[in-house]
Amino acid sequence: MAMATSERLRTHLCGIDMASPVLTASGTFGFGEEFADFVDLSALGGVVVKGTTLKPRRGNDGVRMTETPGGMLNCIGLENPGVDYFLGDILPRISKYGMNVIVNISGSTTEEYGELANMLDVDGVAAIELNVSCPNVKDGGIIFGTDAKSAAAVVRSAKAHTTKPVILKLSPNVTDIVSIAKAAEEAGADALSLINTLMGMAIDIRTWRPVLGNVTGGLSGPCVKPVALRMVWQVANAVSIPVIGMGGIETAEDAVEFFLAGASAVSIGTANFRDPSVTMKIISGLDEYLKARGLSSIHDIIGKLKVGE
Amino acid sequence: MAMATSERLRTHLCGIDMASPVLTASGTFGFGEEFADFVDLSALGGVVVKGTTLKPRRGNDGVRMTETPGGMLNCIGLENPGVDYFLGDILPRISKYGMNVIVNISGSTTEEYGELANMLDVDGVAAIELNVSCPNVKDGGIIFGTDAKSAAAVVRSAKAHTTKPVILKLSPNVTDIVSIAKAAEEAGADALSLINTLMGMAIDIRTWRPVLGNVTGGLSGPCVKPVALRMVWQVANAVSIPVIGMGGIETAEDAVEFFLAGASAVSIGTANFRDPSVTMKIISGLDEYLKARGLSSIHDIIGKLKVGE
Amino acid sequence: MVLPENEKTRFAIDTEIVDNKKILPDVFRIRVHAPEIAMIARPGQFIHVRIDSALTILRRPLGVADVDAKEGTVTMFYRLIGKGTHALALMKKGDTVNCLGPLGNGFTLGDGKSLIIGGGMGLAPLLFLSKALAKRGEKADLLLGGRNSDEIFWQKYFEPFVEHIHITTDDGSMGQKGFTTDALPDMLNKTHYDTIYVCGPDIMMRKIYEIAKEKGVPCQVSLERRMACGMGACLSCVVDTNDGKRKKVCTDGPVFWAQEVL
Amino acid sequence: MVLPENEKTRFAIDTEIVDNKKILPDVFRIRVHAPEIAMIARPGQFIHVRIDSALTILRRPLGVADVDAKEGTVTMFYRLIGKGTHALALMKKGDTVNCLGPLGNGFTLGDGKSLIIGGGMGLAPLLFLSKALAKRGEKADLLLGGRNSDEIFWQKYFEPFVEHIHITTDDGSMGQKGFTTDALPDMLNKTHYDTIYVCGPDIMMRKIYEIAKEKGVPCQVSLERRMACGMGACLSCVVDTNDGKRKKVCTDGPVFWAQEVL
Ligand SMILES: Cc1cc2nc3c(=O)[nH]c(=O)nc-3n(C[C@H](O)[C@H](O)[C@H](O)COP(=O)(O)OP(=O)(O)OC[C@H]3O[C@@H](n4cnc5c(N)ncnc54)[C@H](O)[C@@H]3O)c2cc1C
Ligand SMILES: Cc1cc2nc3c(=O)[nH]c(=O)nc-3n(C[C@H](O)[C@H](O)[C@H](O)COP(=O)(O)OP(=O)(O)OC[C@H]3O[C@@H](n4cnc5c(N)ncnc54)[C@H](O)[C@@H]3O)c2cc1C
Ligand SMILES: Cc1cc2nc3c(=O)[nH]c(=O)nc-3n(C[C@H](O)[C@H](O)[C@H](O)COP(=O)(O)O)c2cc1C
Ligand SMILES: Cc1cc2nc3c(=O)[nH]c(=O)nc-3n(C[C@H](O)[C@H](O)[C@H](O)COP(=O)(O)O)c2cc1C
Ligand code: FES
Ligand code: FES
Repeated sequence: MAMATSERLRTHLCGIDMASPVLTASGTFGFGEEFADFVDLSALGGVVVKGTTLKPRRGNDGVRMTETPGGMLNCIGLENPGVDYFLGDILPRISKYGMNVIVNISGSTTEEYGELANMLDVDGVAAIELNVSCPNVKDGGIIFGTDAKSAAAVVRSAKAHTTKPVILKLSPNVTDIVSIAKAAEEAGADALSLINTLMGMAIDIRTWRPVLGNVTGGLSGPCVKPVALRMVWQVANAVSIPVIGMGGIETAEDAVEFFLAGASAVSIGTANFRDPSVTMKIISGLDEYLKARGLSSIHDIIGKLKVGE
Repeated sequence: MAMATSERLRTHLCGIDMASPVLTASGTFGFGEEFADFVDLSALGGVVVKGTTLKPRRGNDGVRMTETPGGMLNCIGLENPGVDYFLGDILPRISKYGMNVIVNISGSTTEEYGELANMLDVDGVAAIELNVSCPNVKDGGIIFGTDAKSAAAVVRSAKAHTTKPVILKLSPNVTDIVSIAKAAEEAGADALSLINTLMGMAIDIRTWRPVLGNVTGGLSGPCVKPVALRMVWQVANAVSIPVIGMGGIETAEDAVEFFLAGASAVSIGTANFRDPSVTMKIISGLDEYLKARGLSSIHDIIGKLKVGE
Repeated sequence: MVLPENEKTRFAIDTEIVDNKKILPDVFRIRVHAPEIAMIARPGQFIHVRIDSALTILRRPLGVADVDAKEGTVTMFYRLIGKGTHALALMKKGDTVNCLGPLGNGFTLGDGKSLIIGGGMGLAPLLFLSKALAKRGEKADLLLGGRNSDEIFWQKYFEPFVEHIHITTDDGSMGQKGFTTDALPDMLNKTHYDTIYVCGPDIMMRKIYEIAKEKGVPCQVSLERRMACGMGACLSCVVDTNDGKRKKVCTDGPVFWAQEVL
Repeated sequence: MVLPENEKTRFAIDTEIVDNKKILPDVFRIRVHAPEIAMIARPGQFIHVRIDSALTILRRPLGVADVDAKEGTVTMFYRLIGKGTHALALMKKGDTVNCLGPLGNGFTLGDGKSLIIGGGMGLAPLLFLSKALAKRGEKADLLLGGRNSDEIFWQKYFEPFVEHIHITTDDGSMGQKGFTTDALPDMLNKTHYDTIYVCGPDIMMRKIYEIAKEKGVPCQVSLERRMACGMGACLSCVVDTNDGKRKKVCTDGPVFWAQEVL
């Protein structure tokens, strides 16, 4: 399905030329190729690929996913083939789709983020997203994501080792997301993305055991949208680098809320499972929203929320 | 509607004799009397009345409530007639229902919590719940709820001025709920209740304005259940005082999850709006759950979640 | 203390839909079998409807437009707005909706000659009111307004219960061109009314009240606010009163004397 | 790069329900009009069904039990489990469900004599398999197990496509008393099978495989895992392989050679 690209939606995000401000969220869209039957991948702003680590990872054992009211919990736990395999096999294979490939990375130490950023400083990678907020693995960075100083250190480490734009992905499981966002900006992050999943849990009342193999998991989907939107608004008001908003976006209308709150782009996660071509519908819906209001660019709505009076 | 009380469900919580371990959550059940057509109030473990302050409060202006996927946002903002009116008019009026009245209080200073706790140290009040987590008013305590030291100070202040059991209500909008819970226990809290609402937001894409008069509001309802359950489990594992679990409970099955996670009682909030007699259904459902498994007491399932092996 | 069944003033019951008819492209009339509610509902009260087929958490308030105590039915009218009302429109005869009600205080029925003024879906509760006033002995007059003739379908429902019907449309496609507020001064000059009852958009109610106040005619208004509980427990629905306080629209209202809240 | 329509191997389409019949108190058979899928689906593949009337976020995977390429229909059987399947059971002829598929790899159809073994809803994908094997020229034998005779309704569907049907029930109320695994050794002694195809509870598949391995009969199994995307993107559905790796049940499976995953 070839999408007509619209000038209204074309945008730049930390130097990356994007056909639209609609990306797909890490871990929900594979490497993009899985959705080629349903999506014109080049019409997306970018595909953020599954969390990648230095060594291959097996992820968590047991049940990895369960549905909840208005959402789902997952505890995949960063299963991935490792950065070498990504660079050697996957990246060459997916380059034909003409999409911006943004690589989501996780390290167990500050240095590992630098090492990964360095290895990914290659043609075909548009940007690097630092996952410091995976709630599903003990060494997957959640410690970095809940503390402003560690988050800044991870950003500096990545920035020092790559020429690519560096995006920090923020955890919502914090008291003060703004202080972490500001620390990341000061440390040189080119953009921020939020939110990662909220940490949650489900219990099987027949077996008296946790439903998920990892006991807890990350909550995503429409149910988290109000929390995500609030955080995007808080962060976008506090920093001057661009913000990629995500969390429960299912429709163009949802996306408009995030743009008004200050997001420069949005990312779509769980909604892809319900409707594999949902991103295409969001893109055309956004274009119609702008057209109907006589607006010539998505920038005309970014951060335009009116508060007060 | 007179409920047959069941010995299986009778319990004690920090000295309060409860016909069942099912309470109603502050702000969602008025003063109990509003539901007398639908609920046998004496069959409840207790009614936690609306957040009460020293002086009457008008609450927030503008729209105070909006529905979200699987939940709702509210920004009532602690509208209440003040503690004097509560003691002089409301408490005498509702005493005929034979229910445990737990008063949820909010102060703008540590001292105010003490003052309120002192004033409420009267017959007819079963316990005092400290709301240090209202996200909807600037001086309503959220500062106390997101910091372990301040939370402990509020608990100490209340404990010093009342002989009633003191329950601290925890905010979910924090990085580390366990540290706050532990600080409260150490400061002498008799029980903990959680969660209060998650801070969220909604935007009207026609007017480009926040839907809520207060811009942000508190998210409640089934959508928050996974987060609430995870926090109850974390806290119940870390403290030895009883935990009152709440957040999105709609059915007896939901409640069982909270008991297995370690809650000694549960509180029902938003679900009362959908079905005013939902608490009665939860009570009989719990009794059936226990009966079907040959269990003689709710205590047989509290904290019995099996993790590992 | 447990309330005996016969002291209950409100019920939450699964009701069967008797019919659910499209009246206009975006307006439906629904009748449900709810004998407990039909027996006691008063004009100005409302029903909090739970539409389980919509992915909704909260009920939706709809005014009681009529009751048939013998048949045990309650009639409501609704306009398609969002997901709740759209889902309700898909429901069919025989399907079940849970109705919580009757809620709210209702109109205070005065003696003498009444004028009923309504705009849009505000006419729904006024229909039940007109019937009650007629039963008391003196039929009211009705002033009803809409954007154009397409929107005006209420006459046939009101006709049996009111004396004169005066219609205004914004575009003049039916009745007098203009707003109800344009027609009102003349009507008040011609006829002496003891009470005015209004339900419609806030701005209309405000203007009606100003005119009525000038002429010294007491005025009751029925307000709309977003409601979660509908029973006075959650404080979602408050309105500022002129003495600087706040009241709950769901239990202190939805009907107020205009001077209290406008 | 954009995939041309004719290179697509999967579709997400709104399909009309042709019929949706109760077979047992808790088992339904549904047929949907999905020509694009019916044209290309292979035995062992599945459909990811979106049931919008349920308050669900995720689709529900159901095996393809039959297709009619001419009519453009796809048949599935489902057991009532939770809210998704219960909501599906309420849907009627003419209603719409969105079907994503065909997904998964499907069975590898071997030559020679086949034995098909199924338990519970595992029989659904095996039905389509039996038809395909029959079309290739050699009808398979079928060994089917259930708790009691009430659960066994599959014979009439399989009869046209298989040679022998052997039934076991846990309580002996129909066929041989015991499990399929009790009947299997004898069947393998009596007949030479080139391939065994199994779908059913994990524990049953594991035991079948052990017996088959001993006799040296290659064995394909169809696995079930919770699935979010169904398309290999989310890694919800992985299975441990015997070389210490993990594979995705939705795209690398759901059918595997038993030695790879058991
Ligand atoms: C006392 C009272 C009586 C009413 N009587 C009628 C009637 O007889 N006929 C009729 O057509 N409408 C009536 N309304 C308005 C009706 O309740 C709303 O149109 C309806 O709730 C919209 O629901 P929705 O799901 O279609 O819209 P959505 O936009 O999906 O609703 C989302 C949320 O907003 C709330 N909401 C949206 N619009 C309104 C509104 N105008 N008033 C209150 N809440 C709103 C809903 O309750 C819900 O919580 C009445 C409202 C009140 C308060
Ligand atoms: C490849 C594949 C093919 C299947 N084919 C069939 C079939 O032909 N007939 C049939 O009756 N069933 C089949 N199942 C099982 C079927 O998908 C589940 O019974 C169904 O998803 C339950 O949904 P629910 O909403 O009724 O239950 P719920 O309990 O509400 O489901 C909650 C969640 O658990 C998941 N879930 C629950 N049970 C299962 C299960 N056994 N397998 C996978 N996910 C589950 C659901 O997808 C959902 O995410 C198949 C499963 C898979 C993976
Ligand atoms: C199955 C699944 C796997 C995920 N894996 C990752 C991951 O590897 N790295 C990451 O940063 N976020 C991951 N996420 C989080 C999403 O990228 C996104 O931040 C979150 O789901 C909120 O968006 P949504 O509500 O639109 O799904 C994952 C989410 C899901 C549902
Ligand atoms: C309308 C509304 C008003 C509330 N007011 C208060 C309050 O005054 N004090 C308080 O501690 N919590 C208040 N809460 C929070 C609830 O007591 C409860 O903690 C929360 O809603 C989660 O439970 P639930 O999902 O069952 O509603 C309020 C919640 C709602 C929905
Ligand atoms: S709707 Fe809850 S108090 Fe009025
Ligand atoms: S279900 Fe998503 S990878 Fe298999």
